[in-house]
Amino acid sequence: MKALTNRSKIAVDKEYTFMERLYFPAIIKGMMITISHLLKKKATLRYPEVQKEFAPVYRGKHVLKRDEKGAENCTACGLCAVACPAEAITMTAAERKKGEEGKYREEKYAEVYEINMLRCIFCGLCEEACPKEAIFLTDEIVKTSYDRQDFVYGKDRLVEDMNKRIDITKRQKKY
Amino acid sequence: MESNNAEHTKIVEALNSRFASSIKEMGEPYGELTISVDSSNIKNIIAFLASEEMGFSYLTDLCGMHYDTTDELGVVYHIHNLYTNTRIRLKTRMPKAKPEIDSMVSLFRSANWQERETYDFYGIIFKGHPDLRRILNMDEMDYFPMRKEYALEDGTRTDKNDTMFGR
Amino acid sequence: MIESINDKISGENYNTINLGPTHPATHGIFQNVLTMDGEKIIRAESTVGYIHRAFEKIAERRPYNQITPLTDRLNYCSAPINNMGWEMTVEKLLGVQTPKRVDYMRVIIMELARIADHVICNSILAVDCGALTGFTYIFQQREKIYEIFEGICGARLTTNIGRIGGFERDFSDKTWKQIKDFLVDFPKAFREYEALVNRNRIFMDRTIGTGPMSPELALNYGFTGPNLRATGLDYDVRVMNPYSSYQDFDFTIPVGKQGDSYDRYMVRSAEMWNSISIIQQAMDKMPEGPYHADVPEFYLPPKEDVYTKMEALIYHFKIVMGESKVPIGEVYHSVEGANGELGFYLVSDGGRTPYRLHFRRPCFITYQAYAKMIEGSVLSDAIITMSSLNVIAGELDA
Amino acid sequence: MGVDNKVNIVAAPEGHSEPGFFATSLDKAVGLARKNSIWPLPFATSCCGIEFMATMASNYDMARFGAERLSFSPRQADLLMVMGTISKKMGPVVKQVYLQMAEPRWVIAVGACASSGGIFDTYSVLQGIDKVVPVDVYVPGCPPRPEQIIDGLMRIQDLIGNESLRRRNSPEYKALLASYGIE
Amino acid sequence: MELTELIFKGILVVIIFAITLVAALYSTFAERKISAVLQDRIGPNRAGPFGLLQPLADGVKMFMKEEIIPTSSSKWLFILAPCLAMITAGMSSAVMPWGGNLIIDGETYALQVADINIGILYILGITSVGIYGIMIGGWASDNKYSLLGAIRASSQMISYELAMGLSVIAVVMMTGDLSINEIVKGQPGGHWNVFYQPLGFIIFLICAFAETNRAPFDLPECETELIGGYHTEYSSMKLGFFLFAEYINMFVSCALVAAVYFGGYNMPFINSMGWSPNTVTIVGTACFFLKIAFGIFFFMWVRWTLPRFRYDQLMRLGWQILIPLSIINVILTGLGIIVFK
Repeated sequence: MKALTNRSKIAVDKEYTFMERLYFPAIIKGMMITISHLLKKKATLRYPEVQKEFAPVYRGKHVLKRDEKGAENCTACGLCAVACPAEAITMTAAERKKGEEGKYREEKYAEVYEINMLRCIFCGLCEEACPKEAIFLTDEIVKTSYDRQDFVYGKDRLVEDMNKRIDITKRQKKY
Repeated sequence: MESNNAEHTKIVEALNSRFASSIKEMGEPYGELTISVDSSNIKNIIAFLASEEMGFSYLTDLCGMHYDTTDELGVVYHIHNLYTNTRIRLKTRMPKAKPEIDSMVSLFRSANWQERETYDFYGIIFKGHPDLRRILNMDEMDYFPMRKEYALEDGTRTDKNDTMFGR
Repeated sequence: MIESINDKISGENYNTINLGPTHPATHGIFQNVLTMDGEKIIRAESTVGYIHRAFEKIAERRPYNQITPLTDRLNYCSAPINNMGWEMTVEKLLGVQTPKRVDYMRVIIMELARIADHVICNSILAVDCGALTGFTYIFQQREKIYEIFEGICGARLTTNIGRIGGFERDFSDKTWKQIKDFLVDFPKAFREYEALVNRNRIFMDRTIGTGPMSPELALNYGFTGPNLRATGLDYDVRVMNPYSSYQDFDFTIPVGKQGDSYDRYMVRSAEMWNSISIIQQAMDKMPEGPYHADVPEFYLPPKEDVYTKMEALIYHFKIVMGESKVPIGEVYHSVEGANGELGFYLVSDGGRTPYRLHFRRPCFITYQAYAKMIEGSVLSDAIITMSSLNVIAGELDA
Repeated sequence: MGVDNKVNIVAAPEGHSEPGFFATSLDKAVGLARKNSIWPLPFATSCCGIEFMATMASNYDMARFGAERLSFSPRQADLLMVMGTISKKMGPVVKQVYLQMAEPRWVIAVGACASSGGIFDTYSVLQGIDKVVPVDVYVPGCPPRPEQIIDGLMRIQDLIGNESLRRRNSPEYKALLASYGIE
Repeated sequence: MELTELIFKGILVVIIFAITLVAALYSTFAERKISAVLQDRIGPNRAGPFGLLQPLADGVKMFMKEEIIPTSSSKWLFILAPCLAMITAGMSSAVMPWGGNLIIDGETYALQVADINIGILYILGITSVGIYGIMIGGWASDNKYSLLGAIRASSQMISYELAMGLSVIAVVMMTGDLSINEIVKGQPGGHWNVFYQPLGFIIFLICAFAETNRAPFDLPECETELIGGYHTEYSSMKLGFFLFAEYINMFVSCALVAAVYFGGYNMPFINSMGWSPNTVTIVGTACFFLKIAFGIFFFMWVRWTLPRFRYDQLMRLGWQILIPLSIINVILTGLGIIVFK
């Protein structure tokens, strides 16, 4: 057929040269290549003894952030749930009572906040949707488990521990 | 229809001279020549376009549609002339009660599975198709899932609180 | 017992054999019922749909920005191309002009994705021929592409990279360095791989002449991409309908001669070299500028503004809730996916979700020729042909 | 070699040791052998299959756990790794493959789709393979990183190592299989 | 035969059998490790130090696995097949001369179980019986893939047996004896047959690959095409026997190549070191095993480098290239013998 453009270039050569006909030159060449890898440094990462450092923007397990005083940022606006393509997030909102100012930053808070980690596709849209800097994905991976029920992460596993704060400033940087 | 594209003008003229009665609407949204035609004459029109004279020898895409406002089904064809690099979109509509249209398999072999897929999704019968069966879904399925009235979810999902998403 | 194995077709004793759906060489899951005369295939029939996931139906129920993660899972070997194809489709519908820098960044990502995809196809072709070692060499390079993606968007395979209007963030210095390193490392490893496989007579004997295709027939069957180019016809969406500033780059279109497995393999090889050169050109010419277009209706405002400015907060809510205004209309946009022309036919009725979104999946259209291609050949050839067509199940069944 | 020394070699099973003599319960020894010789059957249907390839390739090397010999024949496999979406059309095939496997057999659901259906809550997708076969370990992620797949494999190893030889004959196990309609 | 010799032979049989088994066992481990290092990986390293207990783990696991005999199979043949494969594989090492003579208390003991004067024919014969194991196994499974594997295996075996026999004939012509021990003795010091019979050696080596069903000739199993070929339906230790037989065959093939072409237990300068005869014998045996080990490494090296042939290409290679070449080799050898002797 007529060519469509003038940029085409034939990329194959199917004619065997005499040496190629003999099988052996190519075989010996190939074997030399493989044997040269015998002493090369192995590429293997010895997980779990050695852990690779993930990119700072890696989308792994979620965290519900607290502010500097330890109050939860989440106000249960539900944007993350709406933004979730897998519909993995559910929450119940509650009104903050008097005396709980140290626990919750805004007047509303999430009484129940659950992410179904088996449903989650780690797309990061919830993080983008959050207007309150509450939910972030971290560079931790979600652990495997034996039971399907184990994967519904409630607030006990999502809210960050004040003693082990997770640094998310790198995620927010837009370079 | 006025067009700045000389190729489009030529095609429109050629079609108008032959199939004036079958053409319902023409337009150029986003620079793509779009022609709505009568579904009963679609095979002749495409055969004419695919002939050597017009050179639209390539069926890029064939897909079904469900217009739920008028309760009509439709088939949309994208055909392509590779040498002039022109694309045409041909749209047809047919009543949902009698969704029948001619098959394109004799012109383009690539239409075979695409028509089966369209049948699978929308229940459009392609007359003259050699092997019109479901392709993606199970044979036992008794409805055409892409029609607007059918739900997306299968209802067996147990780990989701639907009230969150307003369903 | 022999009687139970054979069944009679038109008076002759032929075997039927099920190639798939869990056969090791079918990678994804395709079933082919083969009628065999000894090792020779008399007739083949393909069954697909084993991972039909109803993409098009989901797309009718999701707002525009939530469809990007969906496209990841079409051709998962080269997810970024799908992501960007979709974003460009929406941009076309919205009439958004992206800055040059975004175009160039997209070109880099898409060409990296193309390399990642072709690496899988070519190395798996060798694996199916029985040579496993080359696969491990070249896969180490693929791992580097993953790292680059991870640094940009945070995921390895299903990237959800880019947003409508541009990128979610600019490339970091580390990413630039990774890409530069990749451009140095990959050619070395790839040359080694090619030395191991390309001119090995056993490999050539296996692939030359298997599953040949003429350009006329290929067009009739709807081939695009490397599979069409292997037959000798130089159709490439990047050249015919340039998108994302592909017209700025200088590259050739590698074509084959007979459209057999070796042609497909070599065309993919040559395309990888082309991709390397395109990435290099894009790096050299990279313009300065913003990393996203100015589309407040679709591109999320920066977080600081959301906290402080009312207008930004409103846009933020509108985008997340999917309430942004979308024009009514229909648009078809196609990109050169790793396996061929990946098209998006989008019909909008102005609502928060697409009224209809149809994916033109090259694998689906190409694969229907497979049964015809293997008829008359032997079982081994059928497997090589399948590998060299690079049919991705996710894209096939949608 | 610095890293080499850090490798966690499997500890010898608890037992009774005297010079030239080491006694341990059969359960433990067999468990130890089984867990270090897992032959997986990769049932890779989509994206997770590509990450599985990455796990098998040089950078993550699942061979370290003695699990690199893929056996595509279900008769020879110990571990069914279901990776990727399983549609309703595919469901019976998964079950048949499971039935063809020889005891003891384990199943690991890799990725969101196989575990729960993931993003594809649609009419055509099975909402988790635990609807057709019993699953031992779930690996979250879409797709999971190779680290997570290895993690899942190590969980399976723990499970195998602690399993009693008679578990497969126990009424509980039979009841579990019966709940899936498997005799 | 005297009683002491009988006891000695008995011990030797046990030792040889044990060595063969251990060698085969550790070949599986070597295969995994060598493939790993050639592919920039580490390979098994969890089971025992450096993963050395990996083969044991595999063995125990296979022993404890459920036995499945498909209902549609012919039960007895299904069970017979792996036994046959294993027995014939084990038998072939009987005529191999593992070393020279040991002199204990003035008595001379040959490190060979049976020095039968048609040793070469015996090995060729036994290996061709071994193929029945594969054929029967493939047929009895009542699985189409297995059947295809069995057919491939048998026709492959027939075509390569011929070329193999012809290439050995050239060596036999030079030695004038069919006994393997005589052939080994005919290559003292560095006068290995490989230098006199390079063409015959290459043909023999290629045929050895084909006979043992190793890549690039592993068509009967051929994972990507036939799943497991003849052993697709086999589980537990019956599969273990098949795999084991394959590795024993490889070990024996390497031993045969080493004995016929690389001088067996002969090494250059070994006799000029002034060692006692017993030391020479022991060092010679060690050398023989070193040669075998290298042979096994070579088999694996090739396997992890090359793609495999297609069935018809394999046949063409066998009938159209190797057999004519081996006939030419016989003629050349005959001419050489006439001219030089």
